[in-house]
Amino acid sequence: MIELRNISKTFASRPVLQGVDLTLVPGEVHGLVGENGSGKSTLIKILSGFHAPDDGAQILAAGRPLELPISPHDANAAGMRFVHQDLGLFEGGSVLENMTVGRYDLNRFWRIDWREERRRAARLLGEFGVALDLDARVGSLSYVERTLLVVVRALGQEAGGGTIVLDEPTAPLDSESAGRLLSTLRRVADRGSSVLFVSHRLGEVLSISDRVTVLRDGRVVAQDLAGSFTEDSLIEAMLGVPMTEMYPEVSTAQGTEVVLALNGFAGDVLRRSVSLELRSGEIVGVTGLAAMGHDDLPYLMFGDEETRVGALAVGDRTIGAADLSPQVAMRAGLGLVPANRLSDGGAQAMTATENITSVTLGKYMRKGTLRLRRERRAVAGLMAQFEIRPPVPELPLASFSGGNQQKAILAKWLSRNPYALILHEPTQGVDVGAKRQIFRLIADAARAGTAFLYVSSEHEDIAHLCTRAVIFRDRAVVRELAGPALTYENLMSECLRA
Amino acid sequence: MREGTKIASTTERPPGNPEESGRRNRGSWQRLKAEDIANRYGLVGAWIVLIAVFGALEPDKFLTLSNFQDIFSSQAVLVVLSIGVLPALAVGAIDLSIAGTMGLALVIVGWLNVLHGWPIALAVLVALAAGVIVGGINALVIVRLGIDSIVATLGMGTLLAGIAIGINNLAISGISTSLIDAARTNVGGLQLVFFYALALALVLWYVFRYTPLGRYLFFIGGGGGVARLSGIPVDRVRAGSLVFSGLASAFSGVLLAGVLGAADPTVGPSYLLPALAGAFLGATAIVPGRFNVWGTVIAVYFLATGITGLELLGLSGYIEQVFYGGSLVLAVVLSRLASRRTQS
Amino acid sequence: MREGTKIASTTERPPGNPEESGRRNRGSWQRLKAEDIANRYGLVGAWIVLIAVFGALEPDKFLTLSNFQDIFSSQAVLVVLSIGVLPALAVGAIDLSIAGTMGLALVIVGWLNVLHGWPIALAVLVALAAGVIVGGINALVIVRLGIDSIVATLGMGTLLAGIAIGINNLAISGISTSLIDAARTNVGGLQLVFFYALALALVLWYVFRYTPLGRYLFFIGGGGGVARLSGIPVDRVRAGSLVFSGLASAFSGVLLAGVLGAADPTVGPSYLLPALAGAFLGATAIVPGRFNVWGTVIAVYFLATGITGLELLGLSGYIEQVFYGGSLVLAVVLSRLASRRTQS
Amino acid sequence: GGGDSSTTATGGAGTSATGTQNAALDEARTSLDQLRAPVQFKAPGPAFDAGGLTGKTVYAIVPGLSFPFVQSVVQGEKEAAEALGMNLVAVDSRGQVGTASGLIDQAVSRKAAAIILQSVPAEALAAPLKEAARAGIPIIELTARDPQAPPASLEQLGIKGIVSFCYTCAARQMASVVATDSGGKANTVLVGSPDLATTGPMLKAFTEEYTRLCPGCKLATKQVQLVQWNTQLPSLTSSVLKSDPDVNYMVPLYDAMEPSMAPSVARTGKAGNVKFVSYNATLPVMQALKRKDMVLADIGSPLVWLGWGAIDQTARILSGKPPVESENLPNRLFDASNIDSLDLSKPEEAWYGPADFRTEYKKLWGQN
Ligand SMILES: Nc1ncnc2c1ncn2[C@@H]1O[C@H](COP(=O)(O)OP(=O)(O)OP(=O)(O)O)[C@@H](O)[C@H]1O
Ligand SMILES: Nc1ncnc2c1ncn2[C@@H]1O[C@H](COP(=O)(O)OP(=O)(O)OP(=O)(O)O)[C@@H](O)[C@H]1O
Ligand SMILES: [Mg+2]
Ligand SMILES: [Mg+2]
Repeated sequence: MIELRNISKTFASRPVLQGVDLTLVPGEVHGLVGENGSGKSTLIKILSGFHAPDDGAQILAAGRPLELPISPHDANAAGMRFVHQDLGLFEGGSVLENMTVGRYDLNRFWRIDWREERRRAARLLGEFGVALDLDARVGSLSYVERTLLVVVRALGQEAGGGTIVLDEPTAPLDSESAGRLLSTLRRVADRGSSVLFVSHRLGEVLSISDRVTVLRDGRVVAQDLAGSFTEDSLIEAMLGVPMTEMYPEVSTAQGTEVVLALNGFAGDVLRRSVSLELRSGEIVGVTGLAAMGHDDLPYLMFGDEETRVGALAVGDRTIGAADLSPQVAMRAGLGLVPANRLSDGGAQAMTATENITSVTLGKYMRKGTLRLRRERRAVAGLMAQFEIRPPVPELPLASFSGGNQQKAILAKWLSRNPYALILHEPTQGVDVGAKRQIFRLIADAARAGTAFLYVSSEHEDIAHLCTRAVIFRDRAVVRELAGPALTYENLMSECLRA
Repeated sequence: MREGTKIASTTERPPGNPEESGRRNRGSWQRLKAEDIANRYGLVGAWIVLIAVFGALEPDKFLTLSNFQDIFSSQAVLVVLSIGVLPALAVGAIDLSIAGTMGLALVIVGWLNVLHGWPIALAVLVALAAGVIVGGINALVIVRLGIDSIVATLGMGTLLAGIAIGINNLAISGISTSLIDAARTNVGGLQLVFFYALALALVLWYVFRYTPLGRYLFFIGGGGGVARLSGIPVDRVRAGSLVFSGLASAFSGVLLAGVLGAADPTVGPSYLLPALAGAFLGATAIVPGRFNVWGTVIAVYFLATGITGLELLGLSGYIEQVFYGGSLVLAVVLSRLASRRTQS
Repeated sequence: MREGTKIASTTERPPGNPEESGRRNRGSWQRLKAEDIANRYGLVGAWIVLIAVFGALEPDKFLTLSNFQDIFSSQAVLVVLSIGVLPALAVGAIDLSIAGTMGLALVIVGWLNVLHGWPIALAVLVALAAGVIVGGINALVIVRLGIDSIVATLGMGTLLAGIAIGINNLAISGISTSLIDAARTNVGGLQLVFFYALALALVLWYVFRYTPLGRYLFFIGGGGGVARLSGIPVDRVRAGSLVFSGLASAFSGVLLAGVLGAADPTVGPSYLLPALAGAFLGATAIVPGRFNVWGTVIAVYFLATGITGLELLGLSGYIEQVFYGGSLVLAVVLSRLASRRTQS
Repeated sequence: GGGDSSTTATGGAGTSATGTQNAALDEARTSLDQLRAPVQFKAPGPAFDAGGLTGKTVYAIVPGLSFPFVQSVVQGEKEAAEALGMNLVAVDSRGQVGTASGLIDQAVSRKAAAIILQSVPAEALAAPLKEAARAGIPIIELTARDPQAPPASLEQLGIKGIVSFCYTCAARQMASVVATDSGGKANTVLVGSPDLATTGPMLKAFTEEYTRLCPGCKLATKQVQLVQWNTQLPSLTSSVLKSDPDVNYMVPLYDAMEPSMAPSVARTGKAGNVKFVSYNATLPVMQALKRKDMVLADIGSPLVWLGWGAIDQTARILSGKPPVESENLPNRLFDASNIDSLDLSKPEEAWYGPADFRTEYKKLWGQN
């Protein structure tokens, strides 16, 4: 049993956690929810020893207080395993090396028994139904595959009776994989471990958790059995106010002008070519199960993955697939919000301002010179409009919470007014309030004429937000749903159909 | 708004570490400012302290206009070399061939102008072209082939040092007086070469701070796919910064030819470590955490001031090396400690 | 290392990533195997070619056992220095103070043993302790204070070079014969020092490959918070690797004292670039993309073989430098091209 | 310590030059006159039969084959070795002790007949040299100290003979140049390199002679390491001139320092007040002398001749004859009085005059 008592954390002089109490009981799945920036990841990083809590905090393992900050060794000894929001994988290493880090069977001479490690890793992956080559370089895996790898690693290292802490493990997963992960977690808890689980998908939190803790502005505002919450009451606890309609009214009155067209688009990763047309103001969903090809499409279209055949038309310009590059695509009026926020979406060490204006620098130029004051003012405006907190343009991106980073990246692209914007998992790790706001921003931009290609495995969102959706299976488009046929259930069944 | 990339501290200290990233926020603007000042101007402060100490010890000789004029003039070539490599460092390419390129340019000028009687302008052009070619080869190897910059430019630097000696193994004197005048003419007590360094510094500062290119450099240096996916022509900018580094190094070699009025093929390599020391120490000041122009300029002059002070005290020899190395370490340590103090 | 979190802001990125700036390329690992052989053994192949060429040109002198025995013995100290810095490089700390530490240890041995009449064992211990202290200071500055390793160790190296000369500015001979014998005694045509280098290489190889510590080094070098989030005691391992680097450098200085039977304070600095060249070139072979022991050993001997061959052909002087630099660049370029060929 | 630097106002301040003082100066002037004249060959020792050396291999370990002064020495060694039917292998230590050590080991395993070690002081290579000595290979040390019979400390390292220019002589000669030229009003900065073995004795010799000839003159001594000549000498020079604006002589012990110092003198606006006196007679400084560009005098020694001397000593030792203490290698003073008669585009051996050392050495070896 792990008990957290009076955990506070102040970054510089800003309180991020204030007197949080939380007890993790064996056999129980504990859901932790809260708005973006409410302190969930920080709490978890304190538990793993990455951050030191402020004075006065206490963390007990099996009744004994641990020395703070917790050393990796103590965390390990207390049976705690972590799946962090930023995963923590060594990209230059192989799957096997990453699987085994932190816990080795040593024979004499302090030597790792690699044969045994390999056997065990293969067994684990098999056990959890995750197909990964043990010698593949982690850098070559998709984000989903990486997430699975980390989850399996943590589960495999948990011997039973310990504690598993997962920070948004399901965020990149499609609902099928997420469901399987959840049922695995349930089983892990049932055999006597405790599970702390963070997610912004409130439905899944309620369905799997025994108890739920809600954080708001670093304080525990609600803590109770899962059964005593409904999604709406959770949301109200998180936001402090009741939530109105989640999804905006999507205008069905699209323009007639085709602003984005794919013609016979294909590449190594697609089994069959894709053709698709988007009219101005349209929001078209693209979905599929993990690694079915839909998650490559954004990068193919943006010229970031090799494409062999086909053409892409944006606005009035047609570009041969072979000529595509991010520059060419952008010049034609296309934008891309990539799924990997940490490394592809923004530069963590650079300021919010620098990130947000990185694709619109032309706007702030006069006579070949950047007007820095004008730029700062514009960014301050955008940060207010997108409710990016804290609204300090000079902060490096790294010091914003995940959800706020995501909003900043959306601001970066939407402020460019593209003909068409590809969004890849744009609400990944975004809290309900922010999500609703992002949907609203998307809908507004659509009304103003921007076309969206909404690539995501969140079927619920696609069903509500999009006017049409194409479904990928086995690396090819298998189906298009539109109008009344575009429902969550249809999307799911199309994705799952063999 | 800041110029610059996060330099190596990324690996040194993981992102998301309290001290590194999340220092500032709404509630602590005062703190931000105090910390910022300690952080940004720590090196300037150290410089002032150094001047004060030597000034107290040797007021008549040290605290004179001409002493500072002399320091400014004599380090100008090193300043050019140090700031010339900043764009390459910013995109994450550590160019160790700068000193070799400088030596090569120096020898080319002497060899063509004196031994082959070429007009000085032509000799200078060829030397600069050689710098561009070296930078181009570096770019090819590092950007196109994706080879680690340290090993590639370490090899290139050695190769160039060999070639410089191969071209002419003897110091050549008698370089055209027009080049000498262009470098050494005295303007307000300072040699022209100082103004070239200043001009280059201004241009680079402008580029870093006020142009998209400056931003791009640091986006690229940050790593990951951001730069590429933001439509920044990553390869071209990286290649360009390496070519620029070659050109600037060759330019410093040409200036050195003018300053010395002679071309010695063994001169180059001794400039490598001082130039890097300037660039890396500079990255702890003015825009801490990023390679930046004024930090570099100050770092070079800070180190030179110390050496000059010691010399005026009659201390030369190994003590200079001890001071040089020691003050390099101390300067970075103190500026880090200062910024910590204000933080807590 | 294409996408991914900011693994090593390019500055500290381990060399030799096949797809440095590249585009996404799913499933490239399948090609790993074909690519592997060209990639891993490219440098070995280049070495063999080099031997074949010189062997054809100078069969009588070059292709002799004693020639290779000479090469192996004479480069052993450099091998120790080169592989000693690998753990530090692996965790992303570029230690430029190794040559300074080596020189300091050398001078300490000579000074204490000869000029102060200390027993050689004690002198050696003090020298090794000095190495540990230097490494410890580096660790404090780099790990605890989070200062960029390049600037910190650049300063430290210069400081140490100055101190070495300050201790004693001229060569000291008369070092105890027991140290000389321990280094130079001939076993099967090879000096003992070669076997020490071999032993250190074996130990390091074992640690890199078969122990958790070896994994940790590369996880930490991978950058970001990865290692910390995986529960690796990052700071301790980084500090340890820097201390080890200091110790190994001091050890190489002690060995050099034995090999030379003398202590010359100016020896150190000339070893810096060759040692780094060995480590970085080595990282393109055997386990391409990672600093590794056998790659480094081969790299050092590859470069030495070329130099010896040129000398036997009567070509020395600047041509050696040209060869050294040129072959460094060529070796990495060719191994990269070879691995590309097999890839496409 | 290597950072030694000192400023001395040598004794006798205020008193007018005494008679003995004037006599000493006159004597110095006379010997400088001789030093300006073309050099003469003076047999280093008795003639001997050098007939049995054919086919032997001599290893010459040199500090940088790319450098012209090394090339000239090697050229002399090659010519002389060839005259004796020997084989000369020149290998490059690049001035690095570690490399030199490997090369000595290589010479031993290749069974060289003798090793000529140039410019690296033997003390720094004790172990490999002893091993060579144990293998019966004589070692001849070149240009690391004044000519002399190897002292006991070197003998025990297997050094059988020393061949060198007389560095302290050159230092004394430089001191007399300054003393006589200044008329008792010299204010001199002497610059050495702490890591070069010849610096210590030269500084001492210069100081002694300077003090003797010019008791009222000022002297300051500075040291800069070889590797830092390019980067440190410029600022050192200007600091020195700022510390003491009345400095009127600069004496870098090695004239390769001069090109890094002269620009700083000019920058400080002292070009008319400061004169350089130096040693080595390398081309750039000789050209500056000819241009009358701040250089007052440069003393030089013939390098090809040194190579022949090295082989003479080697041949004596290999033939079982006693080594000579000195090969009697000459110095010559170059200044305004004789520089104009030199053709600097000719090889440097021609600068020293018509002395035919080649024929003379061959005579000594019994080859007429
Ligand atoms: N993404 C995932 N993360 C974690 N565990 C997973 C994941 N996918 C599958 N698993 C686990 O792998 C095991 C085998 O998965 P399989 O695809 O066979 O599921 P299944 O046959 O439907 O069983 P279940 O009843 O658990 O859903 C199950 O224990 C499942 O929980
Ligand atoms: N290293 C840091 N330095 C300074 N501030 C930080 C740091 N890490 C996080 N913060 C701030 O602490 C607050 C809480 O962040 P945290 O990552 O815990 O949020 P979260 O609840 O996990 O949000 P999300 O749902 O978006 O992941 C945020 O406002 C964030 O900006
Ligand atoms: Mg979080
Ligand atoms: Mg999140």
